[in-house]
Amino acid sequence: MNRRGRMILFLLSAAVFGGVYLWGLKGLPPVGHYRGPYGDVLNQVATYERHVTDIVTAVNFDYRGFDTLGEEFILFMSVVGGTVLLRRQREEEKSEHKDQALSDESPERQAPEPSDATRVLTLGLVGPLVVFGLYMVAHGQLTPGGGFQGGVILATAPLLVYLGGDLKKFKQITSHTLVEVAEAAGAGGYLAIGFAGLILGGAYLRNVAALGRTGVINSGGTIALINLATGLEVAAGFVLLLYAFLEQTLEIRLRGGK
Amino acid sequence: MSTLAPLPVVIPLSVAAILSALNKFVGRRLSEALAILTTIATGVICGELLLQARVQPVMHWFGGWTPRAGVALGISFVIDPIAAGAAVFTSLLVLAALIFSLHYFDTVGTLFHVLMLGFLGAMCGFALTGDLFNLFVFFELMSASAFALCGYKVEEPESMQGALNFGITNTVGAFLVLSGIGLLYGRTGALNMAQIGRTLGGNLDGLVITAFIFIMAGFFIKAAVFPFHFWLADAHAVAPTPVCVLFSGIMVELGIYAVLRVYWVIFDGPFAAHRWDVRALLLAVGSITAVVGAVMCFGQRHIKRLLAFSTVSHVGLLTIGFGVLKEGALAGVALYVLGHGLVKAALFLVAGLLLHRFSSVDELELHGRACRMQATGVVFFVAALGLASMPGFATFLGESGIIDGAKGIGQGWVRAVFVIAGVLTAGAVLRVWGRVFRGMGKAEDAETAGAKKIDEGRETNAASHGIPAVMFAPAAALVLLAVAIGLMPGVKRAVRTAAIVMQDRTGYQARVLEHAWIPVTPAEEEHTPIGKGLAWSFGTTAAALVLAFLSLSPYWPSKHVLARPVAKTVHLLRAIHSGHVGDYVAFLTFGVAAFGVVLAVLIHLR
Amino acid sequence: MLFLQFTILTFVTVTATAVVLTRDPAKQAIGISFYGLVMALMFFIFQAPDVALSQIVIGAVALPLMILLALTKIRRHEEEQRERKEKKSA
Amino acid sequence: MSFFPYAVAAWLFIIGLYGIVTSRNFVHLVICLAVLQSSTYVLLLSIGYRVGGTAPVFAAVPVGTLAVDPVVQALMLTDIVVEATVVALLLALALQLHKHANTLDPDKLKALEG
Repeated sequence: MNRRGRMILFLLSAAVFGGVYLWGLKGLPPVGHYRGPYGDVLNQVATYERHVTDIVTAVNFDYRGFDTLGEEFILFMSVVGGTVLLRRQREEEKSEHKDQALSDESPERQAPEPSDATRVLTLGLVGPLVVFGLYMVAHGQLTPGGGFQGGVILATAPLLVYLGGDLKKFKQITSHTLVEVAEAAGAGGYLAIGFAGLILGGAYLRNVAALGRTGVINSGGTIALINLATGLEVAAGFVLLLYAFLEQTLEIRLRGGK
Repeated sequence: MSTLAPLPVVIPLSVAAILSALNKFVGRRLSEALAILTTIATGVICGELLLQARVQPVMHWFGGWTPRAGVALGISFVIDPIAAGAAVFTSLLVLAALIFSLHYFDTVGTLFHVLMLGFLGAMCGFALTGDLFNLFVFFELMSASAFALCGYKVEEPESMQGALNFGITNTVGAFLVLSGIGLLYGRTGALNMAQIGRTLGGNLDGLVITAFIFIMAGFFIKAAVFPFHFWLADAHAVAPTPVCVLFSGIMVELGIYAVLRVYWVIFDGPFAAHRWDVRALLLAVGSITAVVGAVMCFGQRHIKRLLAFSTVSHVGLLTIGFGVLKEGALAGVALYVLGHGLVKAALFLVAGLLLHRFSSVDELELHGRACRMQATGVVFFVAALGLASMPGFATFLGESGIIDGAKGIGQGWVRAVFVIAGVLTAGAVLRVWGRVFRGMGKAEDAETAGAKKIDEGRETNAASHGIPAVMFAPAAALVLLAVAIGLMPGVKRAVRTAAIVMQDRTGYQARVLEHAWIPVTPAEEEHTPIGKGLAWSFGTTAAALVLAFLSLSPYWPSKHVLARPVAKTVHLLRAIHSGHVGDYVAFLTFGVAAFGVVLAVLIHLR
Repeated sequence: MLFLQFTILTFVTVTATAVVLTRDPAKQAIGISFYGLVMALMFFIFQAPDVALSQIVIGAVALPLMILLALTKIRRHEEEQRERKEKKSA
Repeated sequence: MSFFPYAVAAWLFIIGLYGIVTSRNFVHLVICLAVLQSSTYVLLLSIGYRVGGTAPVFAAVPVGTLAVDPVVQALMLTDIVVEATVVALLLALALQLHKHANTLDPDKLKALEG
């Protein structure tokens, strides 16, 4: 189809599509007057049953923990997929080898040197960022945030190192194999906690650990553990994902401004 | 509560995680062995679940959150025989694909197996779950693995484009499904399918219709039903052959399965008074899909693309079977999925063999080059007969189940669609057989004749003379299995009972929400006269053979005056399969809009 | 509160439309980052702090970053192609 | 205000589709897909919202306080991960496409016609 035909077909269809969608939306209760039972029940019982204060975390890691397991594996498979898709082909590797001849110190090989101020600023940010990320992972069952949000924050820390211009450090921190193992350990840890529930409690992902006192950091039983596993998986996963993209640009960068 | 139930999902995922951690330390052979063993284990567990499910649907509540006063707090697996059967079949095809790929890519790495295992776990979860949002999660997990597998050959731009078209359309489909889930959640406050179905009861209004259309359209995108099918040919043409086996053999069919499940558990109540409207829509859409797919199939010379369009056509037939909305036809759909999946997988594997041997899957280029691969030729030929639903194949049982069901509601005309689809798709495959394995027809200059060809990159080592047994054996075994199921006594009756269970909405709700079970009355032995159906099916097969030979003979009237209008229509049809993702999404929007208008008008008229 | 909700939703609509209508992907990457922030703000206003935090880290940081990295690579590749062509013609 | 958020959700879906259909660059297209996805966020968010409800976190307020629905928020968290991963995969595909086809314009790719 040419551009015009496509446009006409789309605009006509989209008008009808919008009508159908609005027709459906009209059947919903007015915004702000949700009446379903599911969320209400959980708001009432989750704190007593699971000794957590953040109900969303309880839903994510306990009541609907299996969804989150699937979600973690969506991320996991995408990281594997991204690695596969962005893998280097032979000819690329060949040209890479040629460039290896250029020494590390060769000016061409370096990223444009950031000013000292930027360097100090970005590298200085890494510390607080890591602390903040860890805090968020650890307090998932108490306050908003959790393994997922904290994990992504942790994943951006090595990136800051890169932005600070410390290419070598960056490569050291993102030791590929180690991060890969960490990611798999996170995902595997989630599965293992599930298995513990199956073996000890007869249901996969059953919360079999001691629930602890509401409001403290180790409350929630397996919720806290899953939180940590998720944090590990997400942090490592996003490092790998970002690294796969970064490598694509680095590879050119290493070859210098030809 | 069965402790086996979660295993078909978590075992493949566990091994995937382990393999990925040991990526750098595990050799190719070890990773292959692990993947194959895992797949076998998954299949065995699913088989055990199938046996248990024949007594009553097997339940598993994750986290131990059983429902309270009819409110489901957690996520459940509800495994009835059809669900378990789908999981067994998935494992079987994954196994065939893995064995085939033992000798395949030279760049095959551990990560390929990680993706395959993730795909396996996702498909099993998709089949077994009883929770609507969980269904979406597995839909996405399936997609994430499938996109990467589809684009595995990164050095070919076509591969990337095909995978992008696949990824974009299917992602839009996922969001359609999610929007539909949102609508249902806003109405019922539930995500458990049984609970949604019970809460909705028999009330039909704009919200329910829209939710149905969105969810159905989203899954129809995965199932490649017209006008959502465009991505399929692109993805199949470029994906590695073992992956094609899974796409065509089971992933697409799972799209139909999801619509079936959702319809019978959730929407049959509201639409009970309007079944005829749903039927009208589905039968029309199915027929169009079947015919469009068949015509496009016959016009291809890229063998994998040809087989892909044949899948589209057969999905149309499955949609018709679903649209009959009767248990007999539903059983027919299940059997047809088995039969079709097996022969289609075998055909793709043979295409992979050709690619392995000759580095091409272009029909004209391969003219007469495979004459010495006699055993392979036989497998290809027999599989093609299965595609025409020749009696003796599982496809025949499926076809007769669907057509008998259609006759039961006075829609015997669907037979014509089956004949057209059978003759054209099987005819096209037999034509390929004649040209490639028998050297029939005149050798055309591959470069100038016909449409532009797609360059197919090698998937294997260059030095590949002869055919490794591990590549040939799965294809032969799959075809034999298709015949074995077709000839197995009592299989039709058992599947029919399974279909009755799947359609039993109140029984399903009681099982899930009250942990009760009302046994269904098993299907009775059928005494329908089968003679006429036999004659039709043999006729279809014969016609396919005649068509194939005719198209290879010098008398094929491709340039004749009378052929011109046909050629014009075909040309138009080809033109809309443009490979342009913008077109695909425009058609997708059109499809959803059209579904909405048709259903709304029909329901209002009554 | 009501006014705030209305405003943020209008803002979301406008930003989304602007992001779609921006044809230059590089500008769009900035746009989508801003859009991510607006969405996060909306989540906060609608009492979804968990989601808001996720949206900030993903929608406003990780996603735009991936897009920018991809675009950098694409631009470099384009330049390379052009130079190669020039070399040939020279 | 009782319907406006729903209408916004519908608009985001359609504008996202519009962007995809008219796109001339796969990266642009992927971003439009992300916008389309935000439609589902708005839909879920407005379904679970409650007038006067607090966030479903009972750290500072006692259990029993009127709170918004926690389930849709859990669903949205999953949705956000899906967004990130899908975008990452599609971008990776687009990148490789550009490497070998030297274009990202769907109009200029003709290999998969017919």
